[in-house]
Amino acid sequence: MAKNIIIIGGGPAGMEASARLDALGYTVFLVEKEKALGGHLARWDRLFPEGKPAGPVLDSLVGNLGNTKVLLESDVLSLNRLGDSFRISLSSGVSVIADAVLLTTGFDLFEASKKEEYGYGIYDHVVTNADVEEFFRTGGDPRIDNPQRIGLVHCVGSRDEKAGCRNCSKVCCATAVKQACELKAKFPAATVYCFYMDLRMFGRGYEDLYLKAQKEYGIRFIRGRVSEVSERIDKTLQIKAEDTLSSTPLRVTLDLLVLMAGMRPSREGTKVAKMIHLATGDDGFLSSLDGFGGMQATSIPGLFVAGAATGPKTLPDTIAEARAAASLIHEYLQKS
Amino acid sequence: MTPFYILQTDVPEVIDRIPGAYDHFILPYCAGIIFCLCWLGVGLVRVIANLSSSDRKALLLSFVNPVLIWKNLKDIFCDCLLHTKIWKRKPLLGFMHSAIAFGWFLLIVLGHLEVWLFAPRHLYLDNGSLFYPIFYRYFIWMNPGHTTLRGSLFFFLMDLCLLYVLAGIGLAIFKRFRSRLLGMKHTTKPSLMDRVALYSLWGIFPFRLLAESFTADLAGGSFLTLPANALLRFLFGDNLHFMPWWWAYSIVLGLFFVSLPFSRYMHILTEPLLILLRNAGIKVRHPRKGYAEAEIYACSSCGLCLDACPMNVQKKNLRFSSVYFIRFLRRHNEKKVNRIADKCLQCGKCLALCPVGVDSPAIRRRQRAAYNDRLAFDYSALKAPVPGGVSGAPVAGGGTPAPAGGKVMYFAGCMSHLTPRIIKAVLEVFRKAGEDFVFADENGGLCCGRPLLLAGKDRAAKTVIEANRKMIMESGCTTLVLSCPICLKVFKEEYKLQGIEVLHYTEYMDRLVAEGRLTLRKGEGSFVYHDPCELGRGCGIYDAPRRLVEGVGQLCKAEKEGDESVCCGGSLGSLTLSYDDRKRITAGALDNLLVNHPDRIVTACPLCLKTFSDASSDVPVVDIAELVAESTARV
Amino acid sequence: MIDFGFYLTPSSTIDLDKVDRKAVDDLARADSGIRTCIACGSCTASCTAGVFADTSVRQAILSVLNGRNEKARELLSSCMLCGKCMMVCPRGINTRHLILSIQKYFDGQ
Amino acid sequence: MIYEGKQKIWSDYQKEIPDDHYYYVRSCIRQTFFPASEGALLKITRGILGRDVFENEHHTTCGGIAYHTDTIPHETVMTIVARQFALMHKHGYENYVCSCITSFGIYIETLETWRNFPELEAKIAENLKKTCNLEFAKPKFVVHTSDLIYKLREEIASKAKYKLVNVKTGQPLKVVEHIGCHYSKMFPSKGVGGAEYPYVLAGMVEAWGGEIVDYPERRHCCGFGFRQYLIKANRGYSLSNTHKKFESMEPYEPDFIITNCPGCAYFMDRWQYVIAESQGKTYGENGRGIPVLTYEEVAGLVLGFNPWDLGLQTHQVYVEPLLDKLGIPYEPAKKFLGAKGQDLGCPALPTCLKV
Repeated sequence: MAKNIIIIGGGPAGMEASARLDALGYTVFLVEKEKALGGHLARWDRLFPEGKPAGPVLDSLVGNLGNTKVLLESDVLSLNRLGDSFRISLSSGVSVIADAVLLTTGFDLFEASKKEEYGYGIYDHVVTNADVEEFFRTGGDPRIDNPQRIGLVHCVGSRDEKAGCRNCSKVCCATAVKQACELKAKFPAATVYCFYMDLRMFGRGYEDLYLKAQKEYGIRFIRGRVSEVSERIDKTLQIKAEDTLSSTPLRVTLDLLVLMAGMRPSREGTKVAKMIHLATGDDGFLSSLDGFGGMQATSIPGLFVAGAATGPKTLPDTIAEARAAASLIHEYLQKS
Repeated sequence: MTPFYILQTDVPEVIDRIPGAYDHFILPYCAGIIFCLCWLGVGLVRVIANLSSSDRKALLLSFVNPVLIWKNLKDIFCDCLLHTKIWKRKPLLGFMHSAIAFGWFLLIVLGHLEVWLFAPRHLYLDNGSLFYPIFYRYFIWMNPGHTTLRGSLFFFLMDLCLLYVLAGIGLAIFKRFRSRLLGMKHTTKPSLMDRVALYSLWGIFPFRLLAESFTADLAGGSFLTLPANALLRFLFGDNLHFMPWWWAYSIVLGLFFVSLPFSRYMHILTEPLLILLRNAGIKVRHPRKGYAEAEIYACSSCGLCLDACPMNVQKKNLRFSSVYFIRFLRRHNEKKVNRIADKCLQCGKCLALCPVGVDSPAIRRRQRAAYNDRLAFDYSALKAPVPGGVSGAPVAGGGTPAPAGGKVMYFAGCMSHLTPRIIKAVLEVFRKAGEDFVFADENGGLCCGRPLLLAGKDRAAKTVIEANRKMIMESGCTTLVLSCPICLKVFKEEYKLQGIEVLHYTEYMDRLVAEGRLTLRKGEGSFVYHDPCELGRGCGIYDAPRRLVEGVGQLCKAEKEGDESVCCGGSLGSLTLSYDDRKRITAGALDNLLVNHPDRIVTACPLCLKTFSDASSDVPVVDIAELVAESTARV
Repeated sequence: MIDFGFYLTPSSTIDLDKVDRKAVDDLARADSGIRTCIACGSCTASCTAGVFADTSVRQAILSVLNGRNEKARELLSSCMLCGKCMMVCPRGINTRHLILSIQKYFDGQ
Repeated sequence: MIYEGKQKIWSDYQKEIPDDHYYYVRSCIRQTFFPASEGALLKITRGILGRDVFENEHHTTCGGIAYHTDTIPHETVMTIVARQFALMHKHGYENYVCSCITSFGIYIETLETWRNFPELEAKIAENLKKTCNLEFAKPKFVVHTSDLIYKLREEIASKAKYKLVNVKTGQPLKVVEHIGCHYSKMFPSKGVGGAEYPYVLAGMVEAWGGEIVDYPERRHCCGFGFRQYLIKANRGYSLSNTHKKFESMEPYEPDFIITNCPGCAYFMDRWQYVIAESQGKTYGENGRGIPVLTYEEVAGLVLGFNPWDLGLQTHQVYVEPLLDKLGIPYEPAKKFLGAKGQDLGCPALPTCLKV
């Protein structure tokens, strides 16, 4: 008899793991709280570094699900261990007994309004990275009204103890540079500034993206964190930062400010972890067994983790982890 | 049938058929040659007028200096007529050029000689001296039965010369379509006037052959024209209409002379002037006027510099070659001139290969200076001692204490400080040879000024040079050893270090070996030696480094070396060449060095060393100093 | 007017609104290095003239971007074009050309 | 500006302010420059609204100015603070209200220091015992007087005779609020509305019918900055800060400025005179400057107090145009009369700043 596996979180990690495990002949239940699969990927327009459209990536993830039983609009009401198996009950009334559970609960975007000095939700022309993706996806956002001076602030809610996150969110630099180029392409006459603390363009092709942004798009990179944003009488934004390269305070007026909201532990993940008594780290992300060989395993036998649930990750990292988790679960179920 | 020749008799050989010495067909030629001569006269006055008064004086003096007179004659004969420079590099091309130039020259000389001998009164202006010798065979008839041996000799010589020229023309036509076979990868694209002149030139001698062949039975001929005449008679019968051919000959001549000043063939007439100016020691001072103008018109647009230019690894860079630079200078295309001037690496290879000796790199520097020398600079800091200079150690700079001590001073230069391996090796050799020396810029020094000169910032360079010069002169040294050829070039040419011998360290080490102060251990490795531009073509130092390399291992050849060595691409000469373009030049230069699969590449310039080291992944790159240091034992 | 013995102090703040964008664009066309600098400081560290005077390509580029053109000119006025910065630049910027371009652009301004 | 966004932040930064029974301490600067404001506070809270606000003559300066100018050490300041609290405790109070923002900052900072470093608290208690022989105590609540007025703003509004409305146009007056830096910038949770968008003064203005204008340099310091002003060599910086704020608010054409900090009220008022006389630049309508009022002065005006009893004649920028807008009657002839009705004489008039 095929063994049951529950995967909580229908983002890229959950879908990729489902597809792999389904292909191995397991009965996979993919639990998603939203109306559709995809997680943040479904709300994204293009992906760094090449600017590949997110849609086809999502479509292929969904297309590979096979016989996976997808349970949408399902909040996890309880998750507990019964001997060697797990029992989950969902808000939709469904309960499942499974032999293994994979948590792919992902991340929440940092709530940009918490950085009060940037005035997200208060000033008319302050948006987030997610808003920009939405703008490109749907083509409309009254806040993005033919801006001629655009600023992007890196590290909003990342590397910021006061915002509750000391860590780097890993993807924001590349996203910011990508969006800077996209905005410049959309509004060719615009002047675009990126305010960064350190540019962490670590991945393959990222530095090329950076060079392209400088050379072809003329993006001005300013090393210095935006410290204060205020709205002027004409609804434009007055930005204050320090140009730390010249150790001089700097001021600029902008028509649009984009905040690169970082990755925070997902509320759902934290909730589910509490139910099953899985520890979280100081940073709030789920704890895996260790950071090397035991990346996908947890302290609880049969409970696995993959993707941004254990900390900020890029999409390729997430998919790789999902595959790794699938293979680990298969090994676990073969032994038991 | 008239006999071929007879012994001289009292009867004139030649019948002055048209004593008035005029026919309408000469008009095109006369118009052309008069226009051309006027144009030349004006041009000559312009060139001379634009020389500085000291240059003019030097020119005048050169005309009374027997050594220079001899040199002028020799150079003009070898360069302008025989084209010995081209012969040396590309014999077939050399033959082509000498055939046309020397052959035509002989035709003119012999033609005039013929007139002098047989119709001397026509050597006077009022009797058609302008055209008579050219169309001699039209104006005279042979007195049948009275041809002398002397006359026949001239017929023979004239036909021989004509054949010589025609062979050259044939090659030229062949080259236009198949230049690679004559050893040229690239040729210039001719302009419209070039084409007019070129096709006229191609036409002149075939038409001359035809015209003279048509009249050969009447006016005489030899092995070429007489059989041709017979052939024509065979083809067309007795009724030969020769007038159209003389018209055609005159027209192409006229066309040639009219188009000449506007075409590349102007070099034929300008090159002698350039030789006179150059031999008088005149240097280029302005990018367009005076000496430069002579150079511009002396350029034959032959395109040998196209193949020479290291930038030509990319076809798009062909347009930055010297030939186009000169062409746009001639056309006063300021925008293109500036772009091309700034792009050049200043490697000097185009000058080394130029058959005319047009110093295009120097003109480019003048062009750069035309704007850049105005740019403001502020070296006031050089006057003050270096703040906190490293523990009072000597630092090269105006106003700072000059290093005292040894008679030998070592000046590493900026670039050597980026390649500490060179400095380390040079110092090691110094120590092994037991030399008492002082290291001038151990704790940092001034730039030598050469990069500023290359950029056209002459005033700024002068200031830097003065500061360095002061430091060196006050040091009391007698020998200055440099590890950077860029420095070497400017120290030798601009510093005027009276009483101080300026040496590159390869010369210095070569001397140490010769004096027995150093012994080299010969090892197994094979090395290819890269001639740095500034060392080889710049300072003419080719042998000393090779002797050193041969002392430590086996020296193998590069595809091109010596004065044809290919720039490494790192040159400070270019102001605008991008890093990507430079990388390709470097790759091309490496290919050139590696044809014989050496174990290591050896060079003698920090810039070449760094450039090649960054690009060469398989073959290690070393500096000669390192080689010497590792193969030397103290004597 | 009364002299109180103290005065409004000029602001040291860089006002990007007042930067001459045309100058930056023109210079970027002349040499893209003005945009591609990553402020690593290699040029300044290796500078020959830097031993004697305040010379820095990195700071000059930054000064132009920040509209401090006079400062850019000053920072380059002691340059000897020796080319060390060009050799060490990790972005492959033709620093000598960039220096000359900046000097030319602001020449006489 | 999205008002709902601000409301959300305001709702996040709610501060508990007791309704009654306060031990009250005064402000050094206000006693000197705006004594009537402190009088008005007591008149409103005690007299009109019937609150118990106790004051006793033994309290002293909090030591803040000396502390911020680096003339006394932290420990000394904390002992002074402990003494103030001990006096409160001695008189049976546990709610502490101070009139000065610098003091408020000092109190909050001291309490936070003690919370984080209990050993320091023990040491200060010992100091207090040794020096003053008083029993160490900490207040249950520390509030600023502007917090108290904010708490009572609706009661004041219900008793108001005037609204912050231009009687000629019927439009609400445009009010710029200026919050003292030490009110919430150091400890955002200790101020009503937090640090970025404080609500304490905005709430009063809204309750009394005015309209708040937000301008880019709203957060910027008034320019006092302790050492910036107190040392003459630095005074240009102080002036420049104020200048920057006025340049930024000028396009909004505010009718007046309300502030909750003694130094701010003073400097934003007086530096307008200095800027006008040294630079020739004036702000406000017809070159008459922008009046700067304390929140008690505004409350007093709204409640129908006589402007001269509120001490508005001590302002550098003349308030008459504002009173006209508000429709508040005043007797120009009585402006410069002393407490006993004697004529104090009109001060010399500025040349650039119009009156």
